[in-house]
Order: sequence, then C-alpha cells, then structure tokens
Amino acid sequence: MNKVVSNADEAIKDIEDGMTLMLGGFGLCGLPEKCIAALVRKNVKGLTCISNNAGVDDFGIGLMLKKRQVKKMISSYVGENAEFERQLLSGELEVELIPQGTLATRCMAAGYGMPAIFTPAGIGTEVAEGKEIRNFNGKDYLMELAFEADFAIVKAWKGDTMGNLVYRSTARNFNPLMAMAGKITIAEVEELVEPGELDPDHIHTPGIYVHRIFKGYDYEKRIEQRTVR
Amino acid sequence: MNKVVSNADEAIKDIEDGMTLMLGGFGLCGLPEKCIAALVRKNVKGLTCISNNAGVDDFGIGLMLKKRQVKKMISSYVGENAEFERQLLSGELEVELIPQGTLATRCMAAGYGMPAIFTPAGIGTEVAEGKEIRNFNGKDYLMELAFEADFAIVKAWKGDTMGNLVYRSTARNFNPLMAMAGKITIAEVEELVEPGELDPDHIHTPGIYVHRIFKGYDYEKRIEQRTVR
Amino acid sequence: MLDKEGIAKRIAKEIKDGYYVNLGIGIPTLVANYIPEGMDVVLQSENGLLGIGPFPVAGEEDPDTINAGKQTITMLPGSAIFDSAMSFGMIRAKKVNLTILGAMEVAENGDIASWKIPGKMVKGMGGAMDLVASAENIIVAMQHINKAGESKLLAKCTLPLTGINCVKKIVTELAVLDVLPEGGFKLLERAPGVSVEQIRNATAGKLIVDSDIPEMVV
Amino acid sequence: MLDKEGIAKRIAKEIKDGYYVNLGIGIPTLVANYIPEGMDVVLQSENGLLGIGPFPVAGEEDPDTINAGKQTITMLPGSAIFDSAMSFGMIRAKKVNLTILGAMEVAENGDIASWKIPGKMVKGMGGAMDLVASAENIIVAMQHINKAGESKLLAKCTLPLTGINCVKKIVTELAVLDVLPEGGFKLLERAPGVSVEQIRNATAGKLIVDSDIPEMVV
Repeated sequence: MNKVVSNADEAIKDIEDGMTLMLGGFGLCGLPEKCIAALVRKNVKGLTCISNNAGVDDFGIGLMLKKRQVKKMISSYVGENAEFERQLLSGELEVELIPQGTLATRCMAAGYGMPAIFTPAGIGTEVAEGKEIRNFNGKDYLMELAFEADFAIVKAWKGDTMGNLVYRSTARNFNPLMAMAGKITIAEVEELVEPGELDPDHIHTPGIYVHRIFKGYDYEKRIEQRTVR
Repeated sequence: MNKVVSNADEAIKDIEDGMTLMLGGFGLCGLPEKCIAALVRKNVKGLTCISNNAGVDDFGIGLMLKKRQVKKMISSYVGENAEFERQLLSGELEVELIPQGTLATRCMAAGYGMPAIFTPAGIGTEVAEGKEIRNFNGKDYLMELAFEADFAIVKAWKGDTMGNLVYRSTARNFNPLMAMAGKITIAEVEELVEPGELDPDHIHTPGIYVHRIFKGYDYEKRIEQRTVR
Repeated sequence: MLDKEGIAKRIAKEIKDGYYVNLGIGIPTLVANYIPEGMDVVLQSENGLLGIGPFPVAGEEDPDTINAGKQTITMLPGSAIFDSAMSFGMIRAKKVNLTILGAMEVAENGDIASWKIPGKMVKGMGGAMDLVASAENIIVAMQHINKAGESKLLAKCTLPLTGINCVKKIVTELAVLDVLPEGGFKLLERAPGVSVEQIRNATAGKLIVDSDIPEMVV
Repeated sequence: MLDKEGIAKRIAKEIKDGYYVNLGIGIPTLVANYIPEGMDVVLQSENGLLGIGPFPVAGEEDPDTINAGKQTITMLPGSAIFDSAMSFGMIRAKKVNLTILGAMEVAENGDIASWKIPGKMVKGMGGAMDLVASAENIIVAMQHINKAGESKLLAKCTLPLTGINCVKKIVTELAVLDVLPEGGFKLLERAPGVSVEQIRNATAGKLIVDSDIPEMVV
C-alpha cells in the first residue's frame, strides 16, 4: 500500500497529450505547483484542464497556457490572466465557464459514483442552454453530469505513504473533491509521514482515493492579492 | 451566535406529535442518547423517524418504540429488536427499508440543497418500485429524493457554542449528514467548548448547520456486540 | 450622494444579529467594516470558510488563508474550514441568511447580469450564479449609473444573465430600492442630498414612488 | 467439506496485494483472519472506516469504534474515518476492489437475495444493496444448502432480490464456482473429499462442469 513516488516528474510520467486533468486550488491557493512545473517541463499538449481558475500569467496553470499546452479550460473564473484572455478572444483556447458550485459538485459526484446532480445555478442563463431542466417542489434545477478526468492532481499539506491527506486552511478548496474524482489521483504534499502519524478522525481524503503521493520541496505558495490591515 | 441550551429537554421542547425526525448513530454507536431519553420523557407521539437502525429493545430508538411513540421508521437495518419485529409484523408500525448508502446520500442531498440523487442501489429489486429509473453510460440508476426533516438530532464528541462539531471515530457515521439536513438541528456533545478551541481545519460540521447545542452528562454509550481478541 | 464606503455602511444596516452573510467582491467586501459592534455575524467565504476576520497585519499574511477575492485574510475564533462542495452545499440549502453582491445590471423583475460583456470581457461567473440561484435574501451593491453614463437599473437586462427573479434589494450611491415581486423598483430612501427627480432620471426601469421618500440615515 | 473457517480461508486466496476489501457480516468477517502475512490489504467498514484491525484486547473495547456488524474493533496505523455518505460514495465510485458477502440465494444469472423472507424475517438490507449494485468484484460466501436442506444456488431466486447480475464467484462448504456472464455456475474446485456428484446434487441451478475439477488447496 506504499504509494510514494520520488517526485513530480515521476508522478506525471504517463500523462499524455490530449488527456483531461483536474487541478486543485482556488486562485493560487492550494495549487499543485510542483506537478504543474513538471507538466510544463514534460511539455505535454492538447490538455483539457478542469480547474476553478486559470492561474496568473507567470504562475499556476498560466505557465501551461503560455506554452500552449492547454486545448480547453473548464473553469468558473478566469480573470487575472492577460495571456488567457488573448488566447480566448483569438479563439486559440476553448473555454467552458461553469458556476463554481456546479464545478465543485460535479467533481464530488464523480468521487461519489453519482452520474449527475441537480443544481439551480444557471437556470435562466446561457449556462442552461442544451441542458435538461427539472422542477422539484416548484423550483427549476439543471441536471449537470459528473466530471471524468484521466488524472486528478491535488496539493495537500500532509499526507502519509498510504495516500491519506490533510489540507490546511482555505488551501483545501477543490482539492479533496478532485482527489476523489480522478481515474488516477496524484497528491503532492508539504510533509510526507508514516501511516499512523495522521489522526484517523482528521483525514480529509482517505487514501483509497489516492494512487500516487510525493513530497514537494520549497513551495513558493505565491499570494495573489496581498492585503494587510 | 450562542446556540447553547441547558439540556436535552429544553433542546427538544418544541418537537411535536407527528413530526419527522432524523436521528444520528449506527447501531448504538454515536447515538443522541440524551435527546432520545428526553423524547421518551416528553412522550411525543406519531413520529416518523429516519435513522439507520431502530435501536435495541431497551436502548436507543427501541425505548421510543416500546412506548409506541413511533408511527413510521425509515431505516436500512432493523434487526436486533424483538419489540420492533412484533410491531412490524402486527402492522402497528409502518416501516420503510432503504439501502444504507441511499439513506446516507438522501440526508447529504438535503444538506447540500440537492433535491434528488442517482444511485444504482436497489435496481431490479422491490426498492425500485414506483421510482424513476434512468440510464447513464449504460448503467441504470434510481432517482432518490432528498429527505426532509423537521428536526435532526445528532451526537458529537466535542462542540463549541457556535455549533461547530467534531465527531470521534466511527461514532461519526450518519451524524454529520443528518446535522446538515434538519430544518432545525440539535447537537448533543460530550464536551462543550468556547469558540476558538476547536481547530478550524478539523471541524466536521460547521456551526451554520447547527441551531441548538448542549452538553450531555454521563454518557452510557452502550456496546451492542462486545468482541475481544 | 454616497461614496463606496457609504453604500457599504448603509447595507450593513440590513444585517441582523445571528446572520450568516456572504459578501461578494468589491463594495460588498467593505460591508464587513461596518457591522455594528456587539452584533454576532459570521461571514462566509465561498472558497471554504465561515468566520472571515480582518486582513492580517503586515508580515503575518498566510498564503493558505484567503477569501473568495483571493485576498489574504485572518480567521476569527469559531471559524470552520470546508471544501468547495460543502461551501456551495450550504448556499444551495439556504443556510446563508444574506448575500450581498455587485452587478452590472439589475432588471425590474429581479434579473441580474454581472459576469460577462460579450466580445469584451469574460472573467467568468465564479460563485455568483450559485449564490443568486439559491439565496432568498439578495442585496445588490452597485453604482446606479455605469461608466458610460447609462442606468444600471433597467426594464430588462441587456447583458448575459447571472440569475433570474432573484434580487430583492438594491443599494446605490443614490438610493435604496426594493425589487417588487410583481416587478418594478420601489424607492425606499434617498441618499443624502439626492432628490427623487435625480433618482428617476438615473433609473431606466420602472421606478415606483409611493409616498414621501425619506433621506437615508447612514 | 469445509467448515466456516475453511470457506473464509479459501476466499482469502482471492485477495491481492494492495486491495481495498469490504467484508460482510458472518463468514466474510472471518476472512480477515486469513489474509497472508506481508500482504498489504485495507479493510473497509461501511459504517465509515478504512483500516479495520483485530478485535480489541479485553478491557480496551471502545464503544465509539465498531465495524458494520456492530462489533468492537481496533484500527490499524493509516486508518481513516469518514461519514456514511463518503463511505458509500467510495463504494459507488468502485474504489473498493473486492466485496465479500453472504447470501440466502444466488441465481445462475448472478442475482442475489439476502435481506428478507416475506412474512417471516425482515431485518433490512443494510449496505448490501449499495455494495452489490456498484462492486465489480463480488464473492459470495455461504452454505451450499440452507437449513431446510434446499439448494441456495438456483436457476432463479425465489426471495426478494438484493441485486441483479452481480455475483461473480461463490465459495461454499462444497465448492468454488464462477457465475458466468452468459448464465450458469461454472464449477472450479471441489472441497476436500467432495465429489462432483455431491456438488451437482446440491446445486439446483445450471452447473457447468467443463473438465476435471481439481480439489481445492486451502
């Protein structure tokens, strides 16, 4: 049950052109930055990326956009990224924007073996186009399908060699949901410990969902909007 | 934001005849035993109880069955209870048996504002009778509706005065799901602490879902099947 | 006429003791500064936090602790962290008592547009569509007039919608208005020094003025 | 002929290194005792635990730590606790590699009945319906013959079903059998000292005997 790989390059070695990836993080917070760097190094192309945001110009998924590795982004919010906007407006990049809660719940649905969920988000808007609408108790809901992803790549604070994960503060965000949803799930962690060192009551992602884990060194953890009192 | 009430009797004082209650616990583990005792004292009648099990003859929901307070049980497993079986076979008690995962997920759906979920559990069985079946990717699923409950009553290990809850070991089970699903949610805890004493990263039920909380004294925590090496 | 802080200050008066509140990006974020002392209010951040505290003091920024606007923040005692599915779960389940957000346009039937200007600007809806589809108590904080000098309170939205029939109240630099279930902007209060006539001129949608309109107390 | 421990022992040989396994109540629970040393296997308890350990030593029973059979247990290093929704979530999402459970009847098309005898016994399905509806690798551990002396391997189930077309393999006191996708019980192994004839007599459904049937090694 030892799922440890030595580094990001080994973890992503079988990610191939044209695959669909989920990438955890909200903005630059809780981002699997080591795996993103390895994907940039590997220069794998034609990717579909499911991630709440598209990074900034020189960090996060923005680095992959700059190298034109991404064919399609599925996100809820993509501001803060000039190169992204350029590719989008020029038609080089396919973009599907979906509500943030829908994105989160479609990931969870995959991890919970539920093929579809119902949400009112997007009713009456262009998000509803072509989707089935269903009324429950007088309120309309969209039926949204679970996501599929060849790989889910997440960042946790601590993990053990069996793949159990603990996140820290708001760096949790989409990570536990995507961790459950990948056909193969890769976790990068700041601290890698032995089984028994994490409190079973406080594990956020049980190891059954995680296939590969490695310790990343020297996390940059860039801050997007530094605000102080 | 102080949600503290003094005891179980105060917590359940407005539970009335004919209401629908969710009760946490798996077997006798993680059972809101103080609130059940108060419901027995109050002798409220005609209840519909959503709970994975029906207790044993002299503990848990069994105590309410003995006093004929329960009109209908919605459960997944009801063995271990002779009085229950008697009332069921004699037709005094209405019983709806549903798969355990369906029960759990219908509670979660309520807490997540999702009117229905899809599960393959029960396809081809009498559980599917009268329910909508839908095929996704070649597999049949039942559409199951979110539960509604006037009150959800749960047992946690620790809680703070704002209603944040932490469960211990497998006493977690259905408790966090039901805590999210009640129109009014009552939590009984072994330790009641001040805000800030629980680690925000390790709260299982955020206080927004909890309306009343109290400290129970002298938990019996009866063991159903004592097994040793 | 109110400045942004004034709008935030006026909206803060809509908050009640014991409320869980979601504040959007922009003016709504400022509302946090004007919640009356002694009032117990918990702020939700849809990236997964209940209990937003003030910005950190310099040097204590934590890159792992941000709000939905990606700003560094602190947490108050009694905070809880959760994942994005639970965050929108509690929003959909109507556990959040009040949602305050910005808008580009609001229509007299409560429709709101806030996420896209076709061909010009596409940032995405973030959590706004989830919030407006589920919240029962939605206040929009915005300027009455856009930068091109056009009214943002319309008979019908012209931009792609974020949600329909959902906005209940609007606070602008000029006025406080209710959006009536049967349609129309009902004027409730004038900003200090602003006349009903000024508000009428700035409102393209149907404005309902029932009686004497008091000047707001901020 | 095998006793219960023998059935458990034989089933344990189906477990592979790195498997996550759900063990049902009864004979399946005994399988845990026969997992080969050095094999890394994690046992799931559907009440919300990965990492079931042995029963506690007397005096160290923890009422908060039980398995799906409500027995007091311990947890192994690397265990994780979760709620019942996540527990069945990982089952539905096919993260559990092997499910071993008991049955009252199995039909030659893989249907299983295990939760109800109309008018006589109603205990409920517990998690069995969820497990058999989702698991791709299901082994039934049961007696070949019920207490009334009737075969439990049938052409068609007579009791209310737990699930359809789902059982892949059966291990009884007499035999190991595969349930073929096209229907029928394919005899794989005989229990020590048991003849094919004995198995044929005890099997009401279609038994397929392709060649020489080896005696099982337990």
